This record gives sequence, structure tokens and C-alpha cells, in this order.
Amino acid sequence: MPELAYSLQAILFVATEPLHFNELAAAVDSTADDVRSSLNELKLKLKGTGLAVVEHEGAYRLVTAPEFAPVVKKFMISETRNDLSRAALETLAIIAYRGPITKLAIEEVRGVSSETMLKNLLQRGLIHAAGTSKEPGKPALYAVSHEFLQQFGLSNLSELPPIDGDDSA
Amino acid sequence: MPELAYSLQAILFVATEPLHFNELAAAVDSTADDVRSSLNELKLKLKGTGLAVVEHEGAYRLVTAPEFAPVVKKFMISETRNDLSRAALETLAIIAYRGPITKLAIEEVRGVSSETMLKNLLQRGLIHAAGTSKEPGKPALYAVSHEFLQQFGLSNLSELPPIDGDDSA
Amino acid sequence: MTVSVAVESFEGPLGLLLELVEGGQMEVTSISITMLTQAYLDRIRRLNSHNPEELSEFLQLGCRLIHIKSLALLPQAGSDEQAEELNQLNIELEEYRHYQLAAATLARNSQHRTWQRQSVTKLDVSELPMPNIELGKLQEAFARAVRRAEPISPRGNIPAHLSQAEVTKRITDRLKSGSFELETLLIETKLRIAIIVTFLALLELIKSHAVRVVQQTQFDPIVIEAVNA
Repeated sequence: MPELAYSLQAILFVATEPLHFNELAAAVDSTADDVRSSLNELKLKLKGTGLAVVEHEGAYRLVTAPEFAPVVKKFMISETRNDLSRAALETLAIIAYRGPITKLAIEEVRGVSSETMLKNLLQRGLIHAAGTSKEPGKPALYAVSHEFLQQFGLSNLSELPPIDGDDSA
Repeated sequence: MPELAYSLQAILFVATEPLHFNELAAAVDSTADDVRSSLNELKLKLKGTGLAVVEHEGAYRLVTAPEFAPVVKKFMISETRNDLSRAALETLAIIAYRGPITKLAIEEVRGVSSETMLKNLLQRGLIHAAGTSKEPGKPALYAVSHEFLQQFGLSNLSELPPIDGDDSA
Repeated sequence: MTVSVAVESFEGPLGLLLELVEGGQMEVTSISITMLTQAYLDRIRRLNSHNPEELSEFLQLGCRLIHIKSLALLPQAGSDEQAEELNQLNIELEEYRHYQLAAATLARNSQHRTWQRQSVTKLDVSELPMPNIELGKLQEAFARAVRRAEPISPRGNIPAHLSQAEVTKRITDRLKSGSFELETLLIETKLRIAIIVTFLALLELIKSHAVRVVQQTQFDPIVIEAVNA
């Protein structure tokens, strides 16, 4: 039987936003009290490791531990300073011209999984989630960001250079 | 002075894609050897917790531990894609055990054309193109991806169950 | 003895043969090859597939089985060859079976799948170095991705092109309202094949003395005129 504290850790790891302990309790089929004490236990267990639990207004998040902020920041800056890979540029182009667009639709154009590329572009602030599609499962839609437009000196997307994709040559 | 193993954990936590140990070494200003042994140390430290490290082709990623699959799966209802068909699993098995492998070699084993199947697996990110073969015509080679290892709860390819004829099934 | 195995769907010819072999407890030997071939052919007859490619894969193995079966009818040499072919088929089936088992094991493993992090840690916008990309590169990348997404299929339909007759008609129609410069004709089309067709049509018209091509001095525009104009 896996420990409750670590079940919570696994859930906080995959969660996309801070989770309230009621939500956590529902996810692990436990009482709010048990969850609260397990979260405290988890905080202790994580002491000294690379990760930590932070609480804000009753909602919990898994983050990197404060002691590692310098090394994490250095890494992230060097990552975002690198040029975009060919694959990332392609993904960005598809989002610019076809967005708002779902991950699946991007993958249909590119023919390969694009999850990593999307995260990379999100991290660089070039794209952002822009609501959800009406398709089943309500997948997230992605669009280019304000920073993207600024970067290219565009005041809006209609200023993107046209694509003469219709000559099929 | 924070431990190297946990610096690596913090970096892997924020990374958007699997990181090669050379990239990790650059990020923490250490030698590749130190990083490799610290990664092994990290794997041990994480044993029994909610997280684990997957290694494939020299690149590392932090993931939820396999034991917590049921609880995480329940939490992630929205993210589930269709299950893989039997034919898809067969093709994956061939690529996992024999890869990097050409389309032709896969088709020889399966006795059926595998083009659509490969396209599908590429789109799901379960396999990736891994260079070209030296055979005439330089056909593309396919290998399984990090996604594949995650899908099947493996922390590296050597954990694949043995296959050589001793059918215990 | 009748072979009756209830199968919902076959994944492929080897999968079907394997099911017949295992379900009917037969072996791929000279004794049971006739029975096996019959059973296999019966099943593909009932195979409800409208996909000719898929059907051809099943037929291929069917032909192979018939061939192996027929070898026994030949005197002497035939039975050696049959043994060899049967042996080869057994090897292939065995290999296929290994992967089928491995696939089943993998499927069980997927209950222990692992997940990566879903959210993304971001630096503050002020700390984010923006990458250096030109708009042209972005445009190029989009065109590249779209082109790759719709590959020109070697088996697809050949796109309709202008025929020489059409171009000839276009030229003669235009000549009705006087002569014109060659360039105006070529400007309308960017496709190489269309340019070639245009030149062919023009050469044909010159040969039949319907048009004349005139250039006053070098580098002057080339003008097309009707001969009887």
C-alpha cells in the first residue's frame, strides 16, 4: 500500500494548478483531515531534497526548493537563451498561422508528438493557453502571446506575412 | 552546500524535455561522470516516493512513480487517449526489442504493411525516427521514445521483460 | 475434424494463421497443411474487408499455403522443397508469436504507467530572453510543415494540368484582340510544367504558320502576332 503522502506528491506533480486540500482528498479518497496531516508529513519528507510543497490560501503546489533557486534560474535562462530548434520554430509557425489551435491539430500537421515543443514555447513565453476547444474532452487551445507580437514588431496577427500555400507545387 | 543529486532533481523538475547528462553537467558545472553517479544516487533516493527518474538514450526525465499509476490516472481523467490496439502493441513490441529498426524489417515480422501504424505511433510520440539505416536507399530507422517508457511504467529499456522463446505465458 | 475458433478480428495474415494453428491444435506440418490451407482460405473468404490492400496481404499468405500444399503432389524433389518451405513458415510464425506475447506483457505493464509534469515553470517576463527569429523564417517553417503534412503521394491522382490544346486556344483567343508580349503569357503561370506546355503550344502555332514571333532588337520584348493580321 503506497503511502498517502507520496500519493499526494504524485498528484501535485502532475497537477496544472494549485490544489485545495478538498480536491486532494477527493483525488485520493480520503478525509480532508488525513490529507492535511499527510501534506505536513510530505513537507517534512521533502526537507533537504530538491522539491518542496508550498501552500497559499489553502491550495498546495509542488515547487523547486528555495535553496536551489539559483541553479534552477541559471538553467532556465540558458534554456530560453538558446535558439529555437527547427521543430520548435515549426510548432510556433503553425500556432501563429493557424491558432488558436489544439495540440492534436498541431500534431496532425507535424506528424509527431508536439507536447514537448508546446511546453518549451510556453516556458519561453511565446505562446499561451487561450481557452478550450468545443471538441470532446475540451482540449486546450494555444495561441501566440503578446510577447510574440512584440518580438516581431507586429501590432496584430493579420500583419504576418501571407502564405502562398495554394500553388501545391 | 546543497547536494548535487537534488540540484539535478530541481532542474529535471522544471525541464520541459528529457535532459541529456551532458546538458545536466553544463547546468550544474560538474563533470559528466559526477552527474551520472549523482543521477543514480537520485534514483535510489526517490525509491518509495511518489516520483521516479526515467532514463532513455542518455536523457533523463522526472516522472510519477509506477506504483502510483492508479491514483494519478484517476486524477488525470481528461488526459486519456484511446487505448492502443493489439496491432499497435505488436508493432511497438517489435520496435522496443529490435529497434532501431526499419519499416521493412517490421513488416517482415508482422507480414503486413505497417505504414499507417507507424504514422499513428509517431503522432502519439511513442516512437521516433532514429537516423537512417546503411542499407541501400537509406531507409529511416525507428526507436521507442521516452513516452513509450512512461506508457509502460519502465524506468529504462533494460527493464523490458525478456523475450527469448522461453514462453512462460 | 472441423476447425472452429471464434475470433472477433484478425490483426493480419500471420495473426490469423497463428490463431488457426493454436485454436485447432494443428501443427504447420505436411500432415495438416491441407487442412490448414482450407481453414485459412475459408476464413479470408468471410473476411469482410473493403480495403484491397489489406485483402491482398491475406491473399499473399493464402497463395503461399497453396503453393506449399501443392509441392506434395510433385514427385520426390517436391517433398524436400515442401519440408523446407514449411520449416521457413514455422520460423516466421514462431518469431511473430514471440512479439505477440511481448505485446501482451506490455499491455499489462501499461497499468503502471508514469506521467511527466503537466505544467510549465516560467520565469518572469522581464527575465525571459526572447529568441532571435526573423519573420521570414517563421513563414518558411510554416510552409515546410504544411508541405510535409500533405506529401505528394506516388499513388495519388496526378494533378490536372493545362493541356496544350487549352493553351493554344488561349493564345489564339488573345490574338483576336491584337498582338501581345510573350511575357504577359508567362506571367500568369508559375508552374514549370505549364511554362513548358506554353512553349510547346507556341512552337506548334509557329510551325503551322498561325503566329509569328517578333523581336526588334536584342533584349526587346518578344511579341506574338497573328500571321493573317
